Amino acid sequence: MPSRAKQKQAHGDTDADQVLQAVILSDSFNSRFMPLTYEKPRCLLPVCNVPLIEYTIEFLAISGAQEIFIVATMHAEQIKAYIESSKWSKKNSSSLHIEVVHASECLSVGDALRELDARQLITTDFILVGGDVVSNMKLDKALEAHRSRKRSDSKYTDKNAIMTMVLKEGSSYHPSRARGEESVFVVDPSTNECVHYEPMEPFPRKKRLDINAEIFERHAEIECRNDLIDPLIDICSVEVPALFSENFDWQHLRSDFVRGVLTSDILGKTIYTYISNDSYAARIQNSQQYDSVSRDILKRWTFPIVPETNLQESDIYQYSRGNIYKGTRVMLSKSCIIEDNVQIGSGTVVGENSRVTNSVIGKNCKIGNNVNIEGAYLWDNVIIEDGVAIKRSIVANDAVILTNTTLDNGCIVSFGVKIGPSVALPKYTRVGSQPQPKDDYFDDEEESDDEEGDNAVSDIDLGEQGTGYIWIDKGDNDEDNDPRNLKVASLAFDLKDLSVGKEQGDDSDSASEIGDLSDSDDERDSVGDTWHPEQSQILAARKVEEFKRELEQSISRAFAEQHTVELAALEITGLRMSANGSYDDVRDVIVPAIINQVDLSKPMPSIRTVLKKWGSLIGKVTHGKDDQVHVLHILQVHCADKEQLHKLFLPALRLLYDDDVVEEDAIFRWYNSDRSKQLGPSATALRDKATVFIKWLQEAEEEDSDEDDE
Amino acid sequence: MVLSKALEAHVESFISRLKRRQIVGSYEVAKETAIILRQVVSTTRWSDATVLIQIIKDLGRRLSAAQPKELAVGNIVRRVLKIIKEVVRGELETDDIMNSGTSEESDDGFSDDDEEDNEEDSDREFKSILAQDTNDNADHTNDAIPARPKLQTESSMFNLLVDQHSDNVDYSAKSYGMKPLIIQEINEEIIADLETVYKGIADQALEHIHANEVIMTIGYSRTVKDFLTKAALKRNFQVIVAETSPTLQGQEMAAALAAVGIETTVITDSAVYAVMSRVNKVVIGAHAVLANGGLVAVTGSQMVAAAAKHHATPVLVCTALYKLSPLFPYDIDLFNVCVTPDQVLSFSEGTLIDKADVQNPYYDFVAPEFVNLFVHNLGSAPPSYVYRLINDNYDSEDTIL
Amino acid sequence: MIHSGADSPIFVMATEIEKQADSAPLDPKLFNAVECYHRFLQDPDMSTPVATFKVFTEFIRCSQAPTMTEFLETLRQVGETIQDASIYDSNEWKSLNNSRTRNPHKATIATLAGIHLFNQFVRRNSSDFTELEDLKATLLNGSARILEKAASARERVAETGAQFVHDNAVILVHSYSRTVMNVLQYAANVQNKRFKVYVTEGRPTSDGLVAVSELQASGIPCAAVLDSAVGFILDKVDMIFVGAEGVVENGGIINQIGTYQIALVAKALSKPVYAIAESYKFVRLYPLNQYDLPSIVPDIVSFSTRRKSSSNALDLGENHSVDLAMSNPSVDYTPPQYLTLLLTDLGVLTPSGVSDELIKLYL
Amino acid sequence: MSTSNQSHEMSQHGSKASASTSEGKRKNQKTSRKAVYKRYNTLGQSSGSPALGHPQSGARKSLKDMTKAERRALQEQKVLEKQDRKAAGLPSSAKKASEQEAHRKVASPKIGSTANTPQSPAPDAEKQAKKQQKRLNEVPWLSHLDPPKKPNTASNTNKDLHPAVLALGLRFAEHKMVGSNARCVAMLMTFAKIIQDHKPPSDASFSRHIQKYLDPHIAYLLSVRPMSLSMRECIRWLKKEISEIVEEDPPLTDESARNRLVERIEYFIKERITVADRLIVENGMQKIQNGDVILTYAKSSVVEALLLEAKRSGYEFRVVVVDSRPMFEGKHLLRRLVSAGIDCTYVLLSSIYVVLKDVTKVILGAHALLNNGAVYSRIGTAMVAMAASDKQIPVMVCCETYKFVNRTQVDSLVLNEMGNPDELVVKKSNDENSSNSLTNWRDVPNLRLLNLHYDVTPSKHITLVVTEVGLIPCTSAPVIWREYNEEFRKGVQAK
Repeated sequence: MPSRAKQKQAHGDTDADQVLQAVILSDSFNSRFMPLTYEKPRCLLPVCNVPLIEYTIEFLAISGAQEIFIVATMHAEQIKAYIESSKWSKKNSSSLHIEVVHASECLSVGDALRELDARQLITTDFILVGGDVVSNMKLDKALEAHRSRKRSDSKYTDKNAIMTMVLKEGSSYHPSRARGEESVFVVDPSTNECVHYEPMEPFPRKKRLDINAEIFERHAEIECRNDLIDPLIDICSVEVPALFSENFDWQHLRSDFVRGVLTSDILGKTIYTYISNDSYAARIQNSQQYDSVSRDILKRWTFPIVPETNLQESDIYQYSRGNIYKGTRVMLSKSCIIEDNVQIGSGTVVGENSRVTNSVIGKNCKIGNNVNIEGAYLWDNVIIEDGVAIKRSIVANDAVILTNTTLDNGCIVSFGVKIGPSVALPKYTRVGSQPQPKDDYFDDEEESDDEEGDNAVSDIDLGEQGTGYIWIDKGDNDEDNDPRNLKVASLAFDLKDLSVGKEQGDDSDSASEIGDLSDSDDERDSVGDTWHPEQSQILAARKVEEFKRELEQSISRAFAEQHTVELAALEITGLRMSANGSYDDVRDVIVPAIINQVDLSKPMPSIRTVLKKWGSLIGKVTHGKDDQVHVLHILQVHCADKEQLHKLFLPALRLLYDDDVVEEDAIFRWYNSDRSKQLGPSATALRDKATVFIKWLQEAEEEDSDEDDE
Repeated sequence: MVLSKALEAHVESFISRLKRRQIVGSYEVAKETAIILRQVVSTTRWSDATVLIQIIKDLGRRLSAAQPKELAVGNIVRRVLKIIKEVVRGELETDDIMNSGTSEESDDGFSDDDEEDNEEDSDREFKSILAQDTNDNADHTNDAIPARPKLQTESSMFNLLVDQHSDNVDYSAKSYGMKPLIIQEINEEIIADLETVYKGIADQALEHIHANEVIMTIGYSRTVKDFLTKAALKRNFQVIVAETSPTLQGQEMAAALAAVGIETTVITDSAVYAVMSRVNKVVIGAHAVLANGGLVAVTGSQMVAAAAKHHATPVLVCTALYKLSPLFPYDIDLFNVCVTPDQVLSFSEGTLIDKADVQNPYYDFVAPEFVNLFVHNLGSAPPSYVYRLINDNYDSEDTIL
Repeated sequence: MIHSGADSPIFVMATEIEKQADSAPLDPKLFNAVECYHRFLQDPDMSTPVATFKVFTEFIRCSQAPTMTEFLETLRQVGETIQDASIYDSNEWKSLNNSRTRNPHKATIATLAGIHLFNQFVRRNSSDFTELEDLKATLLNGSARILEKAASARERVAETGAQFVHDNAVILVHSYSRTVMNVLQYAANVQNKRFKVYVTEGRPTSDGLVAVSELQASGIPCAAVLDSAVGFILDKVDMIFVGAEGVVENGGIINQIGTYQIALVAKALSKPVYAIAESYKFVRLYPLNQYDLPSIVPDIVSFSTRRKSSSNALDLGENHSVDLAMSNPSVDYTPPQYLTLLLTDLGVLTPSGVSDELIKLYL
Repeated sequence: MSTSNQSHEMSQHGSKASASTSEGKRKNQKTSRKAVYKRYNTLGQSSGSPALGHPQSGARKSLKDMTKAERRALQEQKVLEKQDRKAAGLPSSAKKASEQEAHRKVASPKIGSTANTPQSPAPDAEKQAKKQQKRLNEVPWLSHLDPPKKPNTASNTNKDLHPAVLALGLRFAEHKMVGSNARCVAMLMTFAKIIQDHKPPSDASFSRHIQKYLDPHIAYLLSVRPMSLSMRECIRWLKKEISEIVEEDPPLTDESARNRLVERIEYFIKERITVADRLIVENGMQKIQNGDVILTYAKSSVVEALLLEAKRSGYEFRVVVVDSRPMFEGKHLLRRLVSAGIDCTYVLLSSIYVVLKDVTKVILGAHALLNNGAVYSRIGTAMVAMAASDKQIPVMVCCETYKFVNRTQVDSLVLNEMGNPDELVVKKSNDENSSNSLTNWRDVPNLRLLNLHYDVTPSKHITLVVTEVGLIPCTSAPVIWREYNEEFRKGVQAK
């Protein structure tokens, strides 16, 4: 099979026996493009007047994909409708079969993949991409590399390889990198195996990269690369979705899945990279990338995927000097100036003395006289009246900008919004056509309370004829809780504006960070050298802390979602491994946590039920007497410090004993241990309470010891 | 769509490959176009020539729209149109219709699988055709030009005076014998021509290269390679190849030439002027030749040609007839295509490429005054005569598809 | 304007026919070719060869010639008279001062072209007819068809020519030429391309100024330059459009005085020169040099040392410029090597292509 | 036997040893002398500089400090040596010694490695190797040019050279230091240093000895990389200066002579290069206007300065940087211009005609201006100039007057410099575009790679030359060369 697959990839043509499958995750699972994505899924937002997903599909088609599943969550119906109307489904001839998978309840990539697994759609190795990839890459080499690992004959056979991440060589501060989501890949150059993955938000600036020491044992040399553009193109083996279902808490492809796989030694899977340096690949995750990728397309880096290739059969663009692309029936006034890197959709009219540079203008737009458009993206049917100035902003379909209005850097104006006349929108204003939903359906619990800093702008005047509502950008549902990371990622962001409403501490260091943010590409080494033994003490301490925190979260989640003990245990082990924390730490966390589950209104029954279920969990993390003693100490302390828990102590002790979580002599040792006596009055009180139980135990013991004697 | 499903599929794949530039090089393109068109003739149902012509024109428009810079597509389409018209005017002797006809029937049978089979099975019948006229192939092609009557369609001027409406012969006349005849013509006139192109040009090599010459060339052109190789059989001479950055096709070329035992020297593009003083002929290939005798060729050709002109060194252009296009260089940029600048300045130069504007045009336009001679597969001609060749090959009505 | 140019001939034809219907059939001797010729030329959009053609048709219609030979003979006479007329005009218009509206009838060559064409037309057909009437008949409807084609010619030229006008082009136009105007207006209004135009003044008639006003009227940014400023301006120019009175055998053109030197400068600065002409302006001439033109050679080539000219050399008044114009040629000849391409209604031709057409036409 | 009795008379006056002498090293001195001879012959051919009679200097310096016994030993040695050199190559001991040399003398590890490469065991063997190579894949019609040089650090000629020169030589050889200005300045500075450090032997006065002393250094520089014409001009000037010192009457004291020389050199650098560049920039500025589109090729320090200055003084213009393989010098220029906020376009030479369309001016640098008005400059310059002049675009060449040389050349092949042909081969293995077609070209019998460094642009392609003395037509180069050089010398003396 693999050999045939090989030929097949070589010729890029299609034989029936093994179809190449691809999965497009149409949804971004974040709110970067709000309010635009509130009405239109990101993958349908036009990039250079072509819906984003067209690029992705084209890319997959070039790479010879035959079966594409689009996992749609938000606006699934829109996506479905689009695909059905698009050339891909029309083409009776096309060897490409596209199916839209409607998965409305997914909240993350993880969910989507679990969904996929549930439906059992994936039958072979498949390409996993976001719905926002722009690339002219031909994946056959990467695919071949991936498959050859499965093959026994090839040089680098590795049966455990489950994924190949396709990465593009760039440089640390390359415009096409996702600002605020850069990440460092630690790669073994000889095999391209990825041995470590580290996300690198610029804020708070990571000064250090912790690499598990044993990696150095396993690999002769490793490279830490902070110069890679990660277009999130992954070649995955069949088992990947399954893995997601096993680890139900994995949300993100990189920060959870990749990290999880790389750090867990129980999974024993490996992940590889394929680093391309000739072809183009980038994805549009945020407005800043929207800008840079659009520019790359206009500047022809994505060739042959450029406007005059007319991905959509409907439009016909003419390329001319200075990267100017004109659609049909474009009416340019005699006096207007069209400068470099401009695309103008068909039927658009540009008035006298207007100036357009580095911009994309959609179909059937009306642009009045003396308008200045610079680095802006106007979508279809936009009306710009006379004397308007727009700088590096996005204006969505059917929006109307009335006379003498100015949009400063980074504004986003949503569908059908009307602005002006004669107002000036400040930087990074976002105007939606609907009011911003009070609790954004993206927000989960730990979302964006620290955002108040930038809500200052919320009373912006849209002009007396203005319609639409100011949106203030909420953070993401992912845990980068430093909003500056979002700001960095926004269109036309310049670092000077960074110190918006943040507490001084951050400002001071952000200043320094700006310094080295703007300096050029010698980041790699500073990330590269990682081993600071002298610091490792503090380091360890801090790590334990956060490990415990994570543990609490996961436990509480387990309680909330009624996981089985096994799952919870697995999860805990996972965490423990990743943070290589000790069991003691684990117990420190879970014992109290479990006790807290008891509702104190009717303590007796509830504690019974709770411990019935979760006692065993404690069991799983206690091996040997000492641990048991330790458990008891924890229990004692915990029950001691809240007096309504006092009465829980004995039952708990009892139940634990019944469940054989703790054995007699552990209890004895606890009882006799002087530690148990010195834990403060209330604790000792509890100990005394236990005396009865101890007595009983001892008697019981003697009895059966007697029996033994006989 | 009038096309049969299978054919439609074939067309679609061809178009998308054109768009993705997975198929480049005018030869491949021309050949596939010809094959597709032949299939159109054979598989689609058309009652009379007008219909057929319309179908072909529409298809031609689609194909050339897919990759407007590949002029070969349009050229082949025009050739086919011309052939059809000629056939209709009954200006072609109708011999061995039967066998080719039958061979076509079989072709119809196959035509619904993808182009590999098609190519080879068409190949098969070229073989048969070549078999049946191997000996007269050369002169058949040679007298092909005079054989073809011209005066009929060229100029509306002429029609002013002659009383018969020669330009609107009613093609709508029901004509049944036509199909096999047309197909046969396409096979002989176009596809067979394509087969013999390189040979036809290479055969003239000795007429243009004398002993101990120093010849400069640029880029990789199979035509030129064969031309020089053929000459190398009889005469020994040196070749200097400009490496043709950024694609470095020149280096490929050099390797190929050296492999067949020609003394080859690779120079940087920048050294062309410096070395030109040693060169006594420049031989280059072309991507397309325009009606005014100018040509679209690999980037750097203009530079070489100009340097040659300054050293009064003759410039030969080896080009097959199917590269002749009736279009004119309305705008120099029109036929150029800018490919990804990656080869010029690596994408990883992030901060740099963001600010500077990097260009990487793939072709170059060489004005006719820089060319001394075109060597094509049926002979050779000065640039001023190119328009004539074009009139011979295409019907002036079809210039705009 | 294009449209009026397009259908006017047919329209005129119609009127003519009516006129003939009521007026009594004329004797060929009485038929005033010259008068008729001028009448047709009243229409500003009428191009000279077409006019000539019309005259002929006119004549045929009312010819009383009994025999074939006589008929042909009279035809020839008519031809000559017209030619004389045109030559006479071309001398005489110069003597009229410039304040008067431009006189489009300087076109000796064009007339010549028309006459040639018609004679050729007759020759082709005359052979295969014995009956005079049949011949007349064929000639009439034949020429009707020719006139139609001729009418549409200018439009097709416009289309061909407009292809060469690309966005942001800067074009130099020499003086006034209807065909060139059509091309520019077509490019600007139909294809809405954006370009700028320089127009040479075109001494002595200053037709260029007319051209400027017409272009500005149709919203094309343009400016007039002195004929003597061509060298100065040409660096900024992308391409040069010139009309043609006649296109000669070798692909060279005969056009308003000044074309030649513009072409020379353009060659020196390697700028393309496009000659725009309808195919019926092709004429079987082969001038060797400037002094080999059928139009009479003005006395400028012979140096006069008349005291008079030197005496009142100071008062350069009206009449001075007039007799300056008088003593100067109205057209010059531009050899083919200075022309990049010819844009005609037959499509785009290289100069060498022209002779092809002519050969096909006249052999 | 001239050398031997020479060694006699010179050794009468034993002056302080420069370096510790050992048996091995004394052997080396012979070979060194031989080497120097060779060098001089080649030098003699390539540039007409009169260089005979100097080789002894190598010996002289090295033989200064010898006792009679040693001298006797030495003579026997010599006899032996002559024989076995006739027989074959060099005594291995010499070689070993030479390697020690290499390691001890030169810090950089890279050099160590080159020293160990079989290529350069000793001049003779090296020459053999070269011959071999030539026959295989040198371009026959360029056989008159000496093939790309390898820094021959191992050959023991170096031992008595000033370390500064060695360091400089290496920088030249590895193209660490390029651009004629940079090289000239560097060279002069080094010489200045040498002159400062030089202590003449007690018998000779400084001014008489210094020239002899300098020659082997010059020879060495020549041996690592052919000198640019401008450098030769400088050297010619320097020699003239030195000879003047000698003629000085009453004779100068060593100290004053030394100082005077050093001053002169500094003055030369200042007047002819640094100040000159500033003037050139000023003059060039006259010709830059708003809205210009200026095309430049490769990288010239003066042009760069000019453009940056123009930007600084607020002109609005675009720059088209044309570049070429294998050096990609233009990339550096581009980087600087872009970071200065100049709007730039970057293309390769092959597509120059495409960008030329909207260019208004072409500004180029030069390595030398020949007396026939031709410009000797980075390869490709001729092409650019030609293309521009074809399109009637003015071509300006920025060139300091010290680069005006008394030499004429009508084609680019008579005098030129061959670069390392392997630079043409693309190293990147992981991209598939034909790059590998040449990787092992040396194995292909008929295949040759040619990597020239310079070409000659005929004066017809050049509109004007911008010099510190103003804007001149390049045809008046000889005038400048004659007049200005004179005047400058006067200026110096006046000072």
